[in-house]
Amino acid sequence: ECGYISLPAPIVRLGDPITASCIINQNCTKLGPESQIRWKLETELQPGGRQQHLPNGTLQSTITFPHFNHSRALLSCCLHWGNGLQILDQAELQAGYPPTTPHNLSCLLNLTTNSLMCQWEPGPNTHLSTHFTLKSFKSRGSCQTQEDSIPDCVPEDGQKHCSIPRKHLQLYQNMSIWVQAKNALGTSTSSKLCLVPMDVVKLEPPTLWALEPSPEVAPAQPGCLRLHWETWKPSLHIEQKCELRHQPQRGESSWNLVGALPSRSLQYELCGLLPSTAYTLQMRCTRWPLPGHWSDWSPRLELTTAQR
Amino acid sequence: ECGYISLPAPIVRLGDPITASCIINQNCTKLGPESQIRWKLETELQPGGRQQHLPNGTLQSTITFPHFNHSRALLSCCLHWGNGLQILDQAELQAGYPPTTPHNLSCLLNLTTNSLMCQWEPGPNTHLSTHFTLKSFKSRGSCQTQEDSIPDCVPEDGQKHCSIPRKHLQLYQNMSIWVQAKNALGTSTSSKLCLVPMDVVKLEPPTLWALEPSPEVAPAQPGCLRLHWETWKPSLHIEQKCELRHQPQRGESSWNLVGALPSRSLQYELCGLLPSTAYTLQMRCTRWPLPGHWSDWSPRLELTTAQR
Amino acid sequence: TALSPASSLPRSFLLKCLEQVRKIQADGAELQERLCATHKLCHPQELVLLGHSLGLPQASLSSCSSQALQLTGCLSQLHGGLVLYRGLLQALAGISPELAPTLDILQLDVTDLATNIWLQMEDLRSAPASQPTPGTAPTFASAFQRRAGGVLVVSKLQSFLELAYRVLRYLAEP
Repeated sequence: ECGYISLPAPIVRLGDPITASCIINQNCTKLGPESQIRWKLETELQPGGRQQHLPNGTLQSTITFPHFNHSRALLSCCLHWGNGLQILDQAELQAGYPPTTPHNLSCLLNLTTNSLMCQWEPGPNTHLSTHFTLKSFKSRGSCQTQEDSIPDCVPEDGQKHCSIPRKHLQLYQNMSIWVQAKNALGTSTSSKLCLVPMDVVKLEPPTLWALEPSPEVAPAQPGCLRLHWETWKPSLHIEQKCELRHQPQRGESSWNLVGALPSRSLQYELCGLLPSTAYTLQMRCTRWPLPGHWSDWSPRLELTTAQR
Repeated sequence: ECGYISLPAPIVRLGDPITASCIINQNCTKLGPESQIRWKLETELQPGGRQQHLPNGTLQSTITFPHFNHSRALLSCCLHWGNGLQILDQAELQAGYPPTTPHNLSCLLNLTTNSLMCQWEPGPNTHLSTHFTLKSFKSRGSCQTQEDSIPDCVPEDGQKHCSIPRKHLQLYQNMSIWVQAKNALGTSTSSKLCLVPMDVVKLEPPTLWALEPSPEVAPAQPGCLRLHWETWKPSLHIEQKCELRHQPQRGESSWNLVGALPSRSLQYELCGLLPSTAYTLQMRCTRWPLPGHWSDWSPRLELTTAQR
Repeated sequence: TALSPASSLPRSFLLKCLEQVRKIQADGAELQERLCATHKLCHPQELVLLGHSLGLPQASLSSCSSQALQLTGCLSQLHGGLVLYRGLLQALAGISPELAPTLDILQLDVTDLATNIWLQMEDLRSAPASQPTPGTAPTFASAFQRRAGGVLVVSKLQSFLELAYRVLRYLAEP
């Protein structure tokens, strides 16, 4: 090799010093006292290389950047030769920060994909390639002891969420979950969650319909609306309670809430409303009495109450 | 095993006869003279099973469907037992046609994906799972002899086209290409194409612009338009000729064609048009003098000629 | 097929070769642009010393000079040069993930042109019994050397193609 750059550490903390040496062999070219090693950062010539002729005839230059504040820069070792500079080697210098602790880790059990989807906030940019891994194990009680291991969940590049597939889950047993962030300058670990997958189930909203008047269904009284609803099909096996909210479409009145409704109703009459007024209604449900997350509110249903 | 169906041929031509036998072992149940094997096709009991007690104590029934015209049906072998029927084995019967010869095989070299895309027409539905494979080999002269083989190109399920990637192609040498169709009842092969990939290149349309009047470019004469165009960038290395077509936007006049234009023009004046009239212009190009396919027409350019 | 007066070569063969040379030049230019943009290796003159230590061979087109054009010798040198450069390009494998696709296409196009010329030599009964071997490829000891080698190899290839283009243009003159 003609010449090569050696770097004790190619990646340092932003603002820390970084030192590089370049060694040029005799077999590369006739090295005389006038031979001069020059350094370039990207395309800029850099002053300050300390050069010395070593006993074995090689030429060495060492340069230190006291406060290196480029997240990424190309360092070239060059030699004056003829009337120009010859590039003999290049090295990529990087600077950044060790990963901060990932936070706001939260998980939801998705019954459509049958997977536990966890997401987190990575913290400030480290300027370095940082890999996140969702780690977990099955446990009993309060997650103190590991029962069975679960394979690491590696998110797609740059994503801040990962989904643990159903085959690695025991839906009704405790599991400990945390996120590990790793880059060239260090590793950090989020605080641990201890949860039962089924207790963080998030349901899809129920479906809410108006009950059209028919031979079996008498038309609603003035100031009342006739409704029926059904929970999301994949959650039929889950005992749930639901909430209904309604507000007149016009004006600024806030939502009125009707709580603790059953997860399914063939016929429900909502009264105490203003007659011949257009209302917007929405419904959501949650697993109950066992724990779970509220679903989002269902799409808006717009109905008008009968005249007096 | 209690009982099992044996089928000489589970797949026959539509309308052909199909025969099945069912053999029931003694260890399945106490087989008396009154034991009766019954056949079901899907859910329909089928008359006509010929039953016999074999010397080794097993019971066998054979049924033949003279003209089987279901593309797919489930055959069940049952035994009267207690006051109902016991299902002992099932077999899937299929009927259809051998593949007809794939036809209208044509290929285009796509310079964007750098691949040779061939498409064909499969012929009538065979009612059977039929696999198409695009086969080819490199050759010299008129494709009589095979020089180098090329891996089979297997289209995505149900697709009637396949793309041979650049790394398997020699763009300037002959290759022989054909399609093979195969199902349980037979194989058929299309007629063979002998082509040079580059000679079936299909270019993307050129880009056509109006030349805005500027200090260097005098405004166009009445009844003239100033244009310039550029061929599609990935085809800059290909010698081409282009065609321009134009027609007044109003009225029913057909397209006027200006042929044999160069593949690139910084400044072109199109005259002989009606003054102060709105025109629609389009351009297309083809590899020339070497063979190739015409590109599609470029998007429409709408310009109005100067007043007299 | 119509022969070009300046040579006993089919005109379509020469037009195809000219098209292929233009394509390879375009591929090469793209690789040079990316090596400059991504790795700041923009001038082959800055890598002469490294080139000496890598010992990159050079292809000659002496039989193609306008003063002493010797057709079969010229075709053979064209083919030999392309085989040499294909070998050098193959030695650059692993240059970098971003450059790999461009390098692959460049290699395929160089191979296609070499094959085109070889088959024409066979048609002219001027092809030797066996194809020339690319010779020992240089070893690149680091990613930097592969990239610097890429700049040097492509710049030599471009010069080679410049000469080749002139010869083919002359041969294709009606």
